[in-house]
Amino acid sequence: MTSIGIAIGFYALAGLAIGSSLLVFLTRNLLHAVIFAILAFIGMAGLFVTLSADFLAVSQIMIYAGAISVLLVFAVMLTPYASRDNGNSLFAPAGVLVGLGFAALIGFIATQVAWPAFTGGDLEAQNFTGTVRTIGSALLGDYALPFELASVLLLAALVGAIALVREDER
Amino acid sequence: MRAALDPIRIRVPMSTGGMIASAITLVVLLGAAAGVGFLVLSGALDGRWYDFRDLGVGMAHLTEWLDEQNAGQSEATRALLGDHWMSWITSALIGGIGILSFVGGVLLILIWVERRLIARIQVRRGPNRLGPYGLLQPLADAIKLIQKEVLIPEGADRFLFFLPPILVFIPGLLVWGPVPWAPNMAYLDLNVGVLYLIAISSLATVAIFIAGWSSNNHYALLGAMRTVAMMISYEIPLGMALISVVLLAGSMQLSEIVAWQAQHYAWMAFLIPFSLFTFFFASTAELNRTPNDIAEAESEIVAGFHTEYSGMKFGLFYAVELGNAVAVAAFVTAFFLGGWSLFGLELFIPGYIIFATKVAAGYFVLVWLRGTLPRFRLDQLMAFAWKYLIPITIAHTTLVAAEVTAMGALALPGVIELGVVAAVNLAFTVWVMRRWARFLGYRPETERVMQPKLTTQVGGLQAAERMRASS
Amino acid sequence: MERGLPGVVTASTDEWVEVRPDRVVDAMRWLHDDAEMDAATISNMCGVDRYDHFEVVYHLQSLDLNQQIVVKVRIRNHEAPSMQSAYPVYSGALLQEREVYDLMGIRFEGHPDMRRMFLWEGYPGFPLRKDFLQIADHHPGLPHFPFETGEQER
Amino acid sequence: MTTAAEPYVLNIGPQHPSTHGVFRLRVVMDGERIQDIDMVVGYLHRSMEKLAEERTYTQNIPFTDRTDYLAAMSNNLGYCLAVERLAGVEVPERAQFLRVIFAELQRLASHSMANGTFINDAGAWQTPLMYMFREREKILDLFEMTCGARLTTNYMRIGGVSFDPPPEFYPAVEALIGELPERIAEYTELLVDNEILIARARGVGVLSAADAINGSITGPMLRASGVPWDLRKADPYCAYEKFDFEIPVGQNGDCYDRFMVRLEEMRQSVRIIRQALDGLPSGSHKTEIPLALRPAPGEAYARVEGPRGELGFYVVSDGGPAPARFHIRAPSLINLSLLRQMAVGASLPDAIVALGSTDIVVGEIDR
Repeated sequence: MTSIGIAIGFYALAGLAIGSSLLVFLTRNLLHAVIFAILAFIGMAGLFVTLSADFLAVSQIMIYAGAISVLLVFAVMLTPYASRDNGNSLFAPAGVLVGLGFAALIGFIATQVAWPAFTGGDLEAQNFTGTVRTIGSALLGDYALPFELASVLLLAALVGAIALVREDER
Repeated sequence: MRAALDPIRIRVPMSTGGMIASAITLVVLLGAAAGVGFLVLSGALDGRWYDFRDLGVGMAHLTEWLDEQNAGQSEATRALLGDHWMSWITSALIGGIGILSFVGGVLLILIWVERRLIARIQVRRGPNRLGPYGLLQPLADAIKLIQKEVLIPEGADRFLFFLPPILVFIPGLLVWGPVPWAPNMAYLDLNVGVLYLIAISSLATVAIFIAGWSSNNHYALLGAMRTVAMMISYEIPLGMALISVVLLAGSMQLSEIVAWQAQHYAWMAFLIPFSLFTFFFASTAELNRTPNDIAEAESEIVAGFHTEYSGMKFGLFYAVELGNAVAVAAFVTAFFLGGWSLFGLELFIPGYIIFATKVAAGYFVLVWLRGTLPRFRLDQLMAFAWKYLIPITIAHTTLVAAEVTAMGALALPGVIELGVVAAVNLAFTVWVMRRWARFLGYRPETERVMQPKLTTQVGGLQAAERMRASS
Repeated sequence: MERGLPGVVTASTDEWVEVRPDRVVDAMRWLHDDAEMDAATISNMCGVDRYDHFEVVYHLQSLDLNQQIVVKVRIRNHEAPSMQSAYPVYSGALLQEREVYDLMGIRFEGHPDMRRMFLWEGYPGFPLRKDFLQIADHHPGLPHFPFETGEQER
Repeated sequence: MTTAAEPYVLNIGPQHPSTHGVFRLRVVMDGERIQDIDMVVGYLHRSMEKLAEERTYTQNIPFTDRTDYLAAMSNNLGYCLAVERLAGVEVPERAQFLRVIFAELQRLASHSMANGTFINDAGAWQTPLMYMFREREKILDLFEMTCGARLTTNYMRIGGVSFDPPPEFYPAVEALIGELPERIAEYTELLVDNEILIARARGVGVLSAADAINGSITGPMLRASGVPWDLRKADPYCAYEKFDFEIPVGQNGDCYDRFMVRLEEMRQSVRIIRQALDGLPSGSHKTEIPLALRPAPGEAYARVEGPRGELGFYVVSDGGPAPARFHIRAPSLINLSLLRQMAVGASLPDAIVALGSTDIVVGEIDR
C-alpha cells in the first residue's frame, strides 16, 4: 500500500530530519541546537511510522526526544566556563573529519549490506498485531545475552558516573 | 445574629415554579431512560448508524459509505490517492475537530468548575457574577488574557522564549489521541498506546525547561530545574504502574485494556490498587498539582517556569496544565476505572457519557487534593521517588508478573483467579500504605509528644530545662 | 546594684543604672552572667535624643528571676556619637542596634552589620534626631496644644 | 571530581507571595540551598516615631493601629498602658476587663491569620487560610460592632476604652466563643496530623531555648522553643492576674511547634474571654482624663504580650503636650534577628516556611 500519502510523508519527514540536523551544527546557540536536535529525533520517529514500526517510533520519541534531549540540555547547562554558543573550536577540523568518516561508514553499510526484506507474505493475514510482540520475544529470546550485556554495560556506566561525582565523605 | 455573621450558610428555599420545572425534567428524563431501555433490550439499536451509544459505529457506517464513493472514482485518481483517501481524511477531520472541541470546551468549563469547587472547599462562593452562576467567567478571563501585552523580559532568549507555550501545547493535545471513549470510539487507537502516552508526556519536559531557562529569571530557572527533576524521576514509577496494567490486560492498546476490564467486570483499581496510587501520585508530580506542585510553588518561587510569561502565553500554559489534569483523569479512567464500562449499564447509557462522568470524578479528586493538602519539599519528593516509590513499584510489577504467569499456568476460573489477585495486591497495598509515613521520615513510635505542654509558671532557661526534663 | 564591676557605672537610681559607653560590653556581660542579675535577654533598646547628648536605653530582662534591669548609656558627643555594641553578648541586639543607628545615628562599635536599615545608604541625616530638618523658626516637638492657640500646629 | 555551581542572588520580594507585604530578602543561593540571607526592609517606613513627637498623647493612638495592622487592639493597649504609667492614670475595672476581652479577641484573629498564612506558605493552596479567615471575619465584625472599625480600631483610650460595647455585642461574642473550640478542633483535624505538614515543618527552622532567649525572641516563637514566658503571667497588666489560663510550651522549637503553640493559645484565649465575660464588672468604661495631658517629665516602658511577642512602648515625656520620644518595641522586627540562623544552610522552601512561622507583619517591622 505504497500510496502517495506515504511518499509525501516520507519526503517531508526526511526533509525535517535532515534540515534540523543541518541546523543543529549551523546554529550558533547550543540550546537552539538542542531544540533542532529534538526536531531531528521527531523526524526520525516519523520515518519509523512510515515504515509501520510503531514500537520503534514511540521508543525513539520517548528515549531520544524525551530523555536524551534533557540529558543534552543538562550537559549544556552543567558545563562550567563554557559560553553557551557554538564558538570556534580547536577541534573543528577533527570534527569535520570524524563526521565525514561516520557518513562514509553509514553510507557504506546502507549500500553494501543486503537488507533482508520481510518475506512472510501478507501481514494482516498472519494476524500480525504490531512489532511489540516480535521485538519483545526477540530481545528476551534469541538476543537475550546481548540485551543483558548492554544493560550491564549501562549499569556499569551509571555506577561509574556516581562514583566520579561523589564527594569525599571525609 | 448568627446568620448575619455567617452569610455562607444562608439557603434560599426553592420557588414553586422551580419545583414544578424540576419535576417535569425528572419525568422527561425517566421517560427517555425507559425508551432507551426498551430500544436496547429489543435490539433495535445494535450496530445501526443511529446507535448513539457509540459514535464509532456511526463513523464506521460513514467511512464505509465514503469507501464506496471512493471505489466509484476514476482509476487514475485511485492510483494517485489510494482507495481510502476520502474516508481517511473525513474521519481524521471529524475526530480531530471532536477532540479539539472537547478539550477546548472542557477547559472553559473546568476553569469555572475548579474555581467553584475550590471556593466551596474554602467556604467561599467563587465566581458568581458574570453570566448565570458565573459561568462566563473563564471566557472573560480568556478575553482579558488575549488583550494583555505579551512582555518579553530583558535578556531573554527571544527565540527560545517564544517556543515553549507552543511546544507544551502540542503534546497537551496529542495525549488525547488514544483515549477510548466508547468500544469503537477512539481517534488514534494505537497498539502501542501506553508507550505513546509516556513518550508524548515526556516531550513537555524540554519545553518547560526551555521556558524556564530562556526567561532569564532565577525563579523561572529554579522552577524549570524542579520540573525537570520531578518529571524525570516520576516517569519511572508512572511507567512501572502502567506496566502492571499492561501485564494484566495483555495489551498496550487502550481500547483493549478497557475491553478487558469490561469483559472481566474487574476494574484495574480493584486488581492493582497500588498501581492506581502510583499512577495518580506520579501524575500529580508530572502535572505540578498539589501536593507535588513544587515546580510552581507559589509561596516559594512565585510561578516557577512561567513566571515571566504574560498574556495569552501564560494562558496557554494554564490551559495546558488544566487540559493535562483532565487527560490524567481520562487515563486513570481508562486504565484503572474501567473506561466506558459500568457493569452492564453501558448497554443503556452511551459509553462516552460514562467515560466523561468518570473523568469528571477523577478531576474532582485532583481539585479536592489541591484544596486540601500542603506541598512537599523537592528533596522529600525526590527521595520518595528514588528511594521508595521506584523500588516498591519494581517489586509490585514483579509480583503482578508472577501473578499473571500463575494465572496463565493454572487456568482457574476467572472469578477465583482475579479474586485471589485482587486480595494479594490489596494486602500488598495496605502493607505499603501503613508504612507510608515512615518513608517520609515520620516515625510515630519515636516521635516525642506533639502537643505543646501547658504550664502556669513563667521562667527562662532553667524553667525550660525543668520542663524538658519532666517530659 | 553594680558593685561587681567597678569603674563602669556613672550614675544610678532605683530604676536604672548608667554605664560608660566604652564599657558597655563588660557591663552587659557581667549582668548576663551574674546569677543575681541573670539578664538573659534584651527586651527593648532605644535611643533618645536629649538635645545635648544621646541616651541609649536598654531594658534587660531576666526570665528566670522575672526582673527588669534598665541600663542607660549617655553619649556626650552629639555630632558623631558612638558606643560599644551589645551584640557580642546579645544576638538580639543585631536588628535593634541597626535600627538605632539608622534613625538616630549612633554608631555601635563591634556590631557586625552596621548598615542603614529602613533608609537607604546615603540618606542625609538621621530622622529621629531632634535637629533633623531644622526649618527656620520651627522647633521639634509640640510646644502647646492645638486648641490653646486656636490654630492647627504645623 | 566535583561540579561546583556558582552561587547566585535571588531577590525574594519586595513583591512576593510569601513575604506578606513589601519585604525583601536577598538570598545567596547555591542551587536550592541558602548560603546567606539578608533582609531589606523599609519599604513601608512611615517614621511614626518621629511623627508621634509632634502629636498629643491621644492623637498618637491611631499610629499604633497602623504599625501592626493585624493586632491593632494590642498595640492600642500597649501604648495606652505606657502613657497611663507615665501620667499615673487609674483605669476602672470594667475598662480593664473590656481591654482583656478585646486584646484576646485580637489575639484570636491574629493567630488565625498567622496559622493560615503559615500553612499557605507550606503550600496548602489557601484552604486553611480561608477557614481561619472565617473566624477572623467574625471577630472583626465584633470590633466593627463596638468601635466602628475593623482593622485599625483605635479603640483603647488613655484611661479606659472609647466605647462600651453595644447590647448586641454580648450574644454575638457568646456565640463566637461557643463555636470556636469546635472550629479549632476542625483545624486540628485538618492540619495537625497532616503528614505532609509534619514533614515540612518538623525540624525546620529550629531555635534552641538558649538561642531564642539570647536573640530577644519573644511570643509564640519563644514559647515554641520551650521557654514558658508569657508577659500576661510574668508581668500581669490589665486584669490578667485574675484569670485562669495556661501557657503552651513547645518542645523542639521548630516551625511545627510554633504552629501548635499558636493553636493552643487560641484555645487559652477562648478560656480567658469566657472568664472575662462572666466576670465583667459594671461601672464606667473610662476615666476622664484632661484633654491637655501633660505628664511630668519622665519615662515609662509598658509592654503587653502581643500576638507576635513582647510589644513594648517606651514613652519619654519632657513635660510638653507631646511625647519627647516614642519608641515601639516591634516583635515582628526583633523576632527576625535570628532569621539568618534559621535559614542559612536550609533549602529555599524551608526558609519560606521558617519565615512564615515567625509571623511577621511588615507594617510593624517598618513602622
